[in-house]
Amino acid sequence: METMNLLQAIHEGLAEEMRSDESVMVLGEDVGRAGGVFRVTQGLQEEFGAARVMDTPLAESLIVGSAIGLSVNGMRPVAEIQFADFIPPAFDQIVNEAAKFHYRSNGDWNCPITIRAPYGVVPGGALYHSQSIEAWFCNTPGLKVVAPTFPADAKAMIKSSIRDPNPVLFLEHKRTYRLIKEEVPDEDHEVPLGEARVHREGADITVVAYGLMLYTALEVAEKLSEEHGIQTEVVEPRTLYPLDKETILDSAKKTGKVLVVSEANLTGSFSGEIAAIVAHEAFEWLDGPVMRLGAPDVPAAAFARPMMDYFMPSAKEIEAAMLELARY
Amino acid sequence: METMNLLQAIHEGLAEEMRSDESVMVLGEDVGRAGGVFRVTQGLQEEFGAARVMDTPLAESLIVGSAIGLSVNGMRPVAEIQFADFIPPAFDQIVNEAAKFHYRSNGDWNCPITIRAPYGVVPGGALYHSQSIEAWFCNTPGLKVVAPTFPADAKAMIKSSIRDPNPVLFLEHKRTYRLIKEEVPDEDHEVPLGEARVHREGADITVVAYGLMLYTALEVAEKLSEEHGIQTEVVEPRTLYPLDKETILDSAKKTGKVLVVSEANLTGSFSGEIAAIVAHEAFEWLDGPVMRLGAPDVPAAAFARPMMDYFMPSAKEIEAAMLELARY
Amino acid sequence: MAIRETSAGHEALGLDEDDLRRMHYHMLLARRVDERSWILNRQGKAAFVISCQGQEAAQVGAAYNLLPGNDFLYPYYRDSGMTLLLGQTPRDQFLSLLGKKEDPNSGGRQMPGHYSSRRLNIVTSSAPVGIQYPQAAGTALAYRIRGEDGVVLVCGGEASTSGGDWHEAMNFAGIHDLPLVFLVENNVYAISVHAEFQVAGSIAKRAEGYGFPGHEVDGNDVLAVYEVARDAFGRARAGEGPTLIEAKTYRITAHSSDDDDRRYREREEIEEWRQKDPIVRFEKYLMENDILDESERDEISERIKAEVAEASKYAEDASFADPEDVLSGVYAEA
Amino acid sequence: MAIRETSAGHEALGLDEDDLRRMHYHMLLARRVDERSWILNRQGKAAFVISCQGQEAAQVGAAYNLLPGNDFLYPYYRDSGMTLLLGQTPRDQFLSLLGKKEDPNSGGRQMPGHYSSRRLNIVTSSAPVGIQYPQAAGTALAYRIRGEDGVVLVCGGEASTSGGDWHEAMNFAGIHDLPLVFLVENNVYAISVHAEFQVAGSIAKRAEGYGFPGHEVDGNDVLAVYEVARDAFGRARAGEGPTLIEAKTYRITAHSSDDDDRRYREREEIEEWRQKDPIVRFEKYLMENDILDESERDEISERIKAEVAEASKYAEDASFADPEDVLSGVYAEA
Ligand SMILES: Cc1ncc(C[n+]2csc(CCOP(=O)(O)OP(=O)(O)O)c2C)c(N)n1
Ligand SMILES: Cc1ncc(C[n+]2csc(CCOP(=O)(O)OP(=O)(O)O)c2C)c(N)n1
Ligand SMILES: [Mg+2]
Ligand SMILES: [Mg+2]
Repeated sequence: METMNLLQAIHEGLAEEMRSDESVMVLGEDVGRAGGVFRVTQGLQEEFGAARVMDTPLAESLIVGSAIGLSVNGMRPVAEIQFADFIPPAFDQIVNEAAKFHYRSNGDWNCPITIRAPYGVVPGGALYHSQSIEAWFCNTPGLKVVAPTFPADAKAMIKSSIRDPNPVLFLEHKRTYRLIKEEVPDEDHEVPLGEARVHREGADITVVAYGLMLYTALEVAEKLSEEHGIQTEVVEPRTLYPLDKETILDSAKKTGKVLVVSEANLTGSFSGEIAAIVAHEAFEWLDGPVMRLGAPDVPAAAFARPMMDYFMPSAKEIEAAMLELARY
Repeated sequence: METMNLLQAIHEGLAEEMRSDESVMVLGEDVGRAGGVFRVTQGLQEEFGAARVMDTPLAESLIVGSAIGLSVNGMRPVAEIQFADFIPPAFDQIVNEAAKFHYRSNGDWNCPITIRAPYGVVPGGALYHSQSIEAWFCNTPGLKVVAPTFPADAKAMIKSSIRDPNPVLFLEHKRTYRLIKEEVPDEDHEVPLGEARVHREGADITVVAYGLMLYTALEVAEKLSEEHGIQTEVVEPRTLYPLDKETILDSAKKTGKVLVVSEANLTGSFSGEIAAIVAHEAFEWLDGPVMRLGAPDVPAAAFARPMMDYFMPSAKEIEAAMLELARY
Repeated sequence: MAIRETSAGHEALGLDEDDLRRMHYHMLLARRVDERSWILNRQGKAAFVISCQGQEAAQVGAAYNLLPGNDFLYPYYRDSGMTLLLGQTPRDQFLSLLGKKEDPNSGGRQMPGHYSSRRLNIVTSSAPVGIQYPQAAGTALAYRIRGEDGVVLVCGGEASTSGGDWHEAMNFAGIHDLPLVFLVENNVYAISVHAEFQVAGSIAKRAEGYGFPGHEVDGNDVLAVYEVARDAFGRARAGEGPTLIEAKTYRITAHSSDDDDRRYREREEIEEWRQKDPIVRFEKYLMENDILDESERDEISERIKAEVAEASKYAEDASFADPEDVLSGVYAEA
Repeated sequence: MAIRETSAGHEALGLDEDDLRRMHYHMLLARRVDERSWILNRQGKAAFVISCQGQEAAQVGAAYNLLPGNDFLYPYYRDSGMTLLLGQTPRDQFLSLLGKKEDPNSGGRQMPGHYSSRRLNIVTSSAPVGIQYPQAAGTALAYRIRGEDGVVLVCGGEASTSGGDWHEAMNFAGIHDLPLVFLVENNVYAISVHAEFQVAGSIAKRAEGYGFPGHEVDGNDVLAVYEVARDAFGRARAGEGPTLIEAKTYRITAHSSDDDDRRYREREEIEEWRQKDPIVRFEKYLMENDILDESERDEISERIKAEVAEASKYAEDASFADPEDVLSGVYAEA
């Protein structure tokens, strides 16, 4: 077992899949020679050559569209979108094409592609290198959207994504790339898509979170346990779409109190879906409102640090919400 | 007062704005010579000329992008996307550009454009002429998303949209274009953006709906009143984003029971947001779960009529859900 | 740029009489299936028709170069001339037209004209115009990566070049010398919009800017199209890269059964183009070269008529998928 | 296609000595502001720098044709040579660099290089590469509709031509003969990706396929750029339509302060291009033509140095916007 951060774990998962399956390849802007702007693909071009680790033109529709076409002809491409904020030009190829390939052909064709996209606020990233874009893609049957947060999960899930016969959007929170290290199993440790993870058990309240907010939630949960004896169950969806409703509902029924936290602009974010499911299907068990916390409804994080910090849902806000809920 | 259907009402609203303001213009595919595939713009090119009613190339990013640029230089363009299913190529221009123009320039620039897009299931429309795409756009601060259903509202709201200094996505349900006629005030009847409408008062349950589903909900509400004495309050958001939370919450607090109906694929639809708001902010008043009804989570409506009909949320299902809620 | 026309008779092109008969048969078959589709529409049986009429020569001439099983086709919605040539049957077409369960393209899920056949290497297609081009480039790239000699043919109308996807694929194809043939069937209209408001300059000429050849060809001359496409496929198979072909033709019918073309074009214009009907023109060539005579022509016509009638009847009698089928097959199973 | 170089001395171009001095001053000013920005970055004061270095001639040469107030500019993130020429000050640039409240582009909301000035007709810009082209076409179209003689200049790097937006705008500009000048600053790299994997064929040549002229010009020769751009603006103002200019230049710095260019290019290559520095080259021209001498040059340099130092200090001392400001101004008020 090696100790790795998120970035290294994804790198390892990619490299292992490329070693064991010749049809796996990587394409995107700066993924080759430079090894990616975040260095996730560093070293891959040396090992696998320029054809299997291909620097593409700056054209996101082409990146995803050609990935679809590669998959049609026997390849298993992993397309990188340099920043999730730049995925819109590929929106059509993802939601209208990749996601519908199997269904529209009545099962004749598959579209086994993986699209990696770093998302989330990072200092200095500002309006166009910060966005949380999951809501754009979580109303699209046929597509899978995953967002693992911990290194071991990420390595296993990038492999599951590549092996999945369906298109998978693989979201990576930029600010968590190097945030923590953990032991990552060497061999084929499997985490199937579609399964949430309970990080921490607790009987008082449930927090559902992913990405950077998950780390914060886990810290606050620890603090609340120590300082107030409040036991928080923390659930990470890992796969956002299709969602593992059962795990979330089980926790909601157990605690009766649910807070959903994400970094996306609150209104219209995927948190709404999670909250709505709980409000409908766990209604009888609820002892308090289904609460949500997110970024304010402004375009995205600002460049200037003070404004950026103000924009982010803070540990303090999360703590206040958890306390409010626990005391409800 | 003239009696008009939805299509005529939107046409009238456009024509009146073009008459009273020279900077208002229309652009899109087939909007000129042919008057639009649904005939919303019929006759406008004859009246206002080919420059102000312009047939564009088949390029949605260009249509919206050039509308933005026109607005930069003094025009008030109304861009038509022929079918909402084909809006993805314009996604970037809408969410990353138009919506952020004002904010990112710290108020220096505005982007007063209107984007019309017919959405929703229509017989024969199949996967790519049927989609309900509102969830793609309701997590984008800076953008307004409106979806009026009744002719008088639509005429007033297309005018409000054009006059608004912000980008407005104006959704028109194709199947309601000719569904009903109503009297439409001649003069400047105003419906400001951002205000929901209560179509029917009732103390037992609340139904929130828009588009074709609103018509169905209103019919079922009538039926339930007659057959069971159940009084349904029917609320139409009219503007989806930013949402008139107050009107919805007032109704939720009054009835304690809320059903949200839309035609979109249920999971990840904007219904989740509405339900989440109610579940959080009206929790103390709730006497039953916040329920939702939508299309199943499959890509979109099918071409073959039996499959299409099966796909649509039916009056029967809506009735069953309303009864379940009323009896909760 | 000079429009290419047949430079030689069929022998010089390496086509024998059987080839010509196959071409003719499929052009006529496509036409008759289409005509029958409009009748079904008028009878209220077919909700939607979108036609190949007028474009059969461009379609059959180009697709005749595909090696079945080795090459891939990304057709667009008018390309029934191609899909029939590759092995879809009139029955398949009518099953799709009527949205029946046995529709091989989509099981009744998609509109007619959204072809798919994994068996025949016809990649599933959809409605967003132009979206197929980057996909076709990817499919061609896979051949290049593996060092195989397959070719990809990708098709669209002239308006499909207006969107960004066409350009992104052209550029990518040029960078990597992809084995890709772009066929633009320029039929003058995009629904109501005339090509003069759709296309600046010349589509064919643009290829040069991407570093590979582009040709304008008379799209109503099946042998001329065959010839430029043959060269293009040859280049692609030899690893020399992509070619763009702009076939100048005309849409004889309205855009679709939902369209009323009286709003935007004159009857005379259509009449003029009817005079240049690619099938009539090819039959003339065949007759002049003693490959076909009136009676053979009638015999083929009768055969097709019967075939079409039988196929139509089969499809009319066929059943719809169960309504609940709409729920299945959203995700592929591992 | 032959690369255009200065065909004539400045007099033949209608430029007087003051013009040349203004050009030189702004090129040098842009360079010095940029150099200072890197220092602020190394001092940990500036989170992010993205440079104009090497491209000052292309920028100043092209933008010198803009009629302030009459024309619009859609710059890209390296175009500080343009925005300074139009009237933004070094102070403005540093305020933006450091994200301060007075940043005229965005009040500290956007990254540096995302220019905006309504007063100066510099349209607010963003990060998605290439997205400005359709907007610029729309702005040009408004002039056309109203029959006014304004021109729009839109700029991007060579990679900004790879996405669909560039093509859609080129096509639209060609169809409607829009008063639009496309300036592509081809600096060989897109972050790490060399132009050979970015651009098939030739960017400049593509214009022909859209029915309007395209020119390759030596982007390090300010007078050559001025000349082609002057012709392009002339065409546009005369209603003759758009022009595409591809200025061949080189990015002397790393892509940005976040980039380490050692991963993908040789030091020698950069050194070679440093020898072709557009500012040094222009100074040589000015000295050879007795418009500038060493001491004047030093004097200008000192003046700029002081100006830059003062501006930097001002910006360093300036305050940030209140954190809560992040919440305001999402929607424009009617
Ligand atoms: C992206 C997109 N926008 C709009 C449409 C609606 N539409 C369908 S076909 C068509 C015209 C296509 O014209 P062309 O490419 O020339 O092909 P033709 O129909 O003439 O063969 C339009 C606008 C669409 N299908 N996709
Ligand atoms: C749509 C989009 N994709 C990716 C990026 C990330 N990115 C920023 S600049 C850049 C390279 C641009 O190269 P070029 O257009 O040649 O301009 P240069 O930086 O060389 O001046 C990339 C890939 C982006 N900003 N926008
Ligand atoms: Mg056409
Ligand atoms: Mg560059």
